[in-house]
Amino acid sequence: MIADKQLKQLVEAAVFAAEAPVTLDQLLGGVLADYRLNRPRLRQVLDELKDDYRERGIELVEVASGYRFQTRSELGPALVNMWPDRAPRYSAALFETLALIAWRQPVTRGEIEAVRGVSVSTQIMKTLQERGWVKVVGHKEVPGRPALYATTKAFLDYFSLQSVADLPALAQPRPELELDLESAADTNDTRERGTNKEENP
Amino acid sequence: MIADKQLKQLVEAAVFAAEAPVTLDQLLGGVLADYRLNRPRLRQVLDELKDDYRERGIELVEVASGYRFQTRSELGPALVNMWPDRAPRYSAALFETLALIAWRQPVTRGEIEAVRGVSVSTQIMKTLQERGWVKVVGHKEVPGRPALYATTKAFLDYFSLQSVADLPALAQPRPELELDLESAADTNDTRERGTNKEENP
Amino acid sequence: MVTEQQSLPLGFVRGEPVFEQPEDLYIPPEALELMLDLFSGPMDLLLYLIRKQKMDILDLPILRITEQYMVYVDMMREMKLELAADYLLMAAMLAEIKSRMLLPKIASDEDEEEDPRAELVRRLKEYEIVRSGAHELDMQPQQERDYFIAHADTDARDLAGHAPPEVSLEELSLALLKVMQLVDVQAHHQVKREALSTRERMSRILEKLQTNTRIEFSQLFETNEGRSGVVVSFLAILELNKEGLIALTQAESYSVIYVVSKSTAGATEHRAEG
Repeated sequence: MIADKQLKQLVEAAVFAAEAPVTLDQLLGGVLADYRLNRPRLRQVLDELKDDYRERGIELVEVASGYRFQTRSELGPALVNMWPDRAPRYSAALFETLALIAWRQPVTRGEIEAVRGVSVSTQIMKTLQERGWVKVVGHKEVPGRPALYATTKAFLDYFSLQSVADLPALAQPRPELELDLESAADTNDTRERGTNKEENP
Repeated sequence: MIADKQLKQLVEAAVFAAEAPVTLDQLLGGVLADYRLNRPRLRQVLDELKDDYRERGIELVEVASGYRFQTRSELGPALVNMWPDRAPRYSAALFETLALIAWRQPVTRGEIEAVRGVSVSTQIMKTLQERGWVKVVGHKEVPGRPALYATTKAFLDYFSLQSVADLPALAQPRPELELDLESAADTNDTRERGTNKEENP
Repeated sequence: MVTEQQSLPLGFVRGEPVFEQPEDLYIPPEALELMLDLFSGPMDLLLYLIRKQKMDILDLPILRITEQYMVYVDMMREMKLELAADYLLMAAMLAEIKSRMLLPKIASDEDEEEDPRAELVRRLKEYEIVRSGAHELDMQPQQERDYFIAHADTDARDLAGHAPPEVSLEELSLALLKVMQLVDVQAHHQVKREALSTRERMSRILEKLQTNTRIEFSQLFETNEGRSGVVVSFLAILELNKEGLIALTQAESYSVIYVVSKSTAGATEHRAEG
């Protein structure tokens, strides 16, 4: 058994921490896996949470793909000022992750990390999903059931590709490009990364 | 003038919607730009918010780069259970390198290697920089002009710290030993003695 | 604080008496590889040995520590494990200190000769502090281990008309080229266009199985795609089956074949079975 208060805290934290809306099943199988909880009970908890946030700046809503917190719509016009006009840029890490997903899909985060040799930040995965270029298409049946990522139709549309198969043809190294890459590899080795700063994606 | 309730909602929504921790200045110059509000007043609002979330699954915390909401740390294990593939995996070698950079910054790769007795792998430096935890802040004026590494605000944010001074003071060498730890002693001075932890893991 | 237990030596290794044959030195070969990962370097290994043998770091029994260190290094070399040169460098340093310790002291009027161990002891102490620093860091709350960032979605950004970064196809192609080279170092993978179509089709099939956990085999083919499309779908199904992401079921011979998801999040009934 789990105390009501603790249960509510867990569900609340899980919805806030999720990268995308969460379903009842995800909650029951994930954060609540250790407790015997039925769906009506969980719904009740979510209803209570909805109620708790009734007067706050954010609200708990149920959308097509599950539950999520979002800012109260009346606040929209005021929140607009949060994002000053600046053209952000994506990091090399984000591009490499995207390229790997396109090439090796359906692929887990661990598999991406194995190839790149560095851990993939959650922010990158979140950005790619927010842009609608990448989505979870399932879970691998291995311990931990890691998510399987794949590219989407929106990804192909954005880059005007018919299929992912069009990519490698483009990626054939042109002679002058090969040189560029070599020198890039050299500077990598001497850790001259000052110019190649990793901003947040 | 803005009603207290609306003000609190706006600040709350802004902190939740921001991609990174937000500073007082960002709030004052962004979402609150239309209202004449001073810093003490804003601090008061943030304190009230902190209070509102005292019993909830998430909490409002201040880290190096500003305020953010995060899940209560007692809930960590249950949440990790929900996203096992998001759990970070870092090697002892990476943590040693990071610790050296944090406590001895700015420091060159050669200096790190001298202490650790192993060459620092390029992959470790790459990971540290990709995570945005470490960056090159200059070059040492010795032959080869090696890069000087330092930790970033993102590093502090990740470890829920407000400043490097919040890091526990490292164990001091025993008095009978005259060690060349001048640089360490310097940084130690800025730290609180009280936080001195047991000498060894 | 030297806690050396004097007892009969168990034997002699390279002329040095071995008092206790430390059982932790007998390590099954498969564990050795693990061990290399366990130690972050030669300093770490040295410290471990010192701890294990309860040696005094300030009055380091250099002969014993050198012996023990060499046992490890030799084992690793015998197993032909890829041993970082740093380990051998440390071995050389230990051997040098050992030989200097063995040299008879030459009486001299000059300042007292420095203990050959001093530099090593200094480095060990310094490293020990760094290691405890690493431990302290690890004890700090860590994102996605101890806490998660609490986010709320917002429609305000759309109102702001804040466009996400523009990305060129060239940038993506370059990134792909880079990861292809990365993989090329690890294994010689021939990236064929057909293979890529298959990977992509695999994703689409998994996607379909998310809404419908059981789909008739034939429904996964779109005839209007022509021959090559059918082949791609077929290969994708075989590959998914091989990777254990789907299962093919059939009640009896010649009956309808179903493709069943083994991987979708929504497949709760399936989870319940397993």
